[in-house]
Amino acid sequence: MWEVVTIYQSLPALIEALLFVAGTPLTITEICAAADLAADDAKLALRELEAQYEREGRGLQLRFVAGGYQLCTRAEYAPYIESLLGGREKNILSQAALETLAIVAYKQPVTKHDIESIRGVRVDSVLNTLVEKRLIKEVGRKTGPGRPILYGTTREFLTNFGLEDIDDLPQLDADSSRLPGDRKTGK
Amino acid sequence: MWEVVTIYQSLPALIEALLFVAGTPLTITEICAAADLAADDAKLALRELEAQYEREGRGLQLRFVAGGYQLCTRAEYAPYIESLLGGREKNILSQAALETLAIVAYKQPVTKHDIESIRGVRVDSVLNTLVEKRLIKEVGRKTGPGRPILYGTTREFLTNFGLEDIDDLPQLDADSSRLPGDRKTGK
Amino acid sequence: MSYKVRLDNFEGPFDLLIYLIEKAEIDIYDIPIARITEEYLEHLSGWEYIDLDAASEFLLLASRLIEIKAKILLPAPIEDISREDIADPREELVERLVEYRLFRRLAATLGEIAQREGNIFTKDTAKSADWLPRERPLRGVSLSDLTAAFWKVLAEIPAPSPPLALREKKLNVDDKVEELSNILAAGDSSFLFRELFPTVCTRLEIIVTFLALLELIHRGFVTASQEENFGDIFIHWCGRL
Repeated sequence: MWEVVTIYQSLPALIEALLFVAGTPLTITEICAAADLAADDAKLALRELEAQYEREGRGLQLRFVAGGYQLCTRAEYAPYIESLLGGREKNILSQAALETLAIVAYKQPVTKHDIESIRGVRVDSVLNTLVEKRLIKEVGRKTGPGRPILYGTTREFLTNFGLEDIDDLPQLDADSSRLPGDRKTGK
Repeated sequence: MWEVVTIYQSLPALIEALLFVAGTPLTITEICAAADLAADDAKLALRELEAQYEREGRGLQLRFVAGGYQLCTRAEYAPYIESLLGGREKNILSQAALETLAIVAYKQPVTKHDIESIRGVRVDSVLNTLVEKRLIKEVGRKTGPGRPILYGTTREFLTNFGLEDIDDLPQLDADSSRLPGDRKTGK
Repeated sequence: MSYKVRLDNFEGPFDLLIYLIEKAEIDIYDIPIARITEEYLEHLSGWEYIDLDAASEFLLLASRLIEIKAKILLPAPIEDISREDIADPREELVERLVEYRLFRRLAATLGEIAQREGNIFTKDTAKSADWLPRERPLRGVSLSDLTAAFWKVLAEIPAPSPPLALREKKLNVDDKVEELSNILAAGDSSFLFRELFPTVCTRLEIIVTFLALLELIHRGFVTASQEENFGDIFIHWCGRL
């Protein structure tokens, strides 16, 4: 049996250990439960950990994504990490996949039919690819004939795109549908 | 295309990033290849990284296991990590599995028949479990009739026990010579 | 044709149409439908190979463009002229194009984010499963536990017992002939064939017994009879021994 004795050196170090083990983002609630901390203390320690990483010029950084905290590497080391991972193929999304993902992300929940009428093409295989990559998932069924599947983005989507929340998606400006060159004034 | 410009802040930080992404132990050769370093520089940087972890009281530590370097958490955070992983099911090896693992560890390479003649029971399912859990693996075939599979321990086995090499297993004294062909006794 | 853009470079008919509109620097809300239709059809004719699935989508828009062009060219019915709310035949198409163009821009934004994020790596949790992994088969097992387990195995190995000399039981047909004769002669009536075979016996015993029986029949000591196909075979002792 473990005897829980608080002999650890500091809260930031404890939280670093937890985030390291988890790999995926941990919510404040998960951190507090594991470390037996109050939310305020945990947040303070997280800020201190972030500051330490900055101050000491570490290879790691702390990010707040998908509603949780996650350890990851600093962007400047990317070339070396890619060299380490060598042949592993990069996950590059095609234009078709990005367009479909954008529609799901900004208009969720959407059906396959909604996406097809916007893109003007069939999207079955692209949808499958995005589901396989766990960027989108079935979030329910639309009421009505055929009860078509409704798609939405996943937590992995937020993590992969470094977003805190779906509302964190780049906003469109007020009249973003208008591009320079479009002369029509709003009616 | 990447243009490799050395704008990173320090070698220890670069190596930290590499070890973090790898997860498994990295050999000096792997580190040098990825970071484009000479072995001496890499070793110096690893020592510096280790010293930094000590000095700054981090939650992580650098370990040399299974012939490579690996990042892991400090032992004092174990209770909190257990608590974090808590909900997950326990995976304690059965006594039968542990005994079989011990035989493979001390007498490798061994065949299923060798193990069965020592333990006096069939070990098929136990062997499968150990292979699945990546504690042992097929390391070759014995010459002779049927060319039976020879089993040995894996790198994961060493990592789990923090051993650099299989020769680091605690030595047994002379009495183990009762097992014919035991390599530890050197015959 | 001065230029030829492969159609498979386009994600769909709207993508191609937007490309043509942007290239011509045309106001999307006031598309010169005749000119755009012509350019669009020109692209279709330059298609290098036909993928029927994709082609149908491009052709659908082509027919829609031609339909719109026709509506614009044809004079509106007299009774409609006075009405102010005559819809521009292009309106629905323009709405869809604008919406598509919006998502194409958003896709580009996501692509930029994806590229930026591609430089930030997280711990590969799938690969690091050997150190404090989700599954820890050796949780709570120390090196001394391992050694102790090995000692236990060593202790439990039974001391080798002295070799047990097993003598192979020799079977031959002559012995069996004599054995069968004794059994059959001692009985006072006929035997069932199957009774001659012990319940637990080796394949060799069965063969030898059968051969011995054949030998006895051959010598005329024994007769065999069967009342029906696959019925019991009766063995009768005729004496003479």
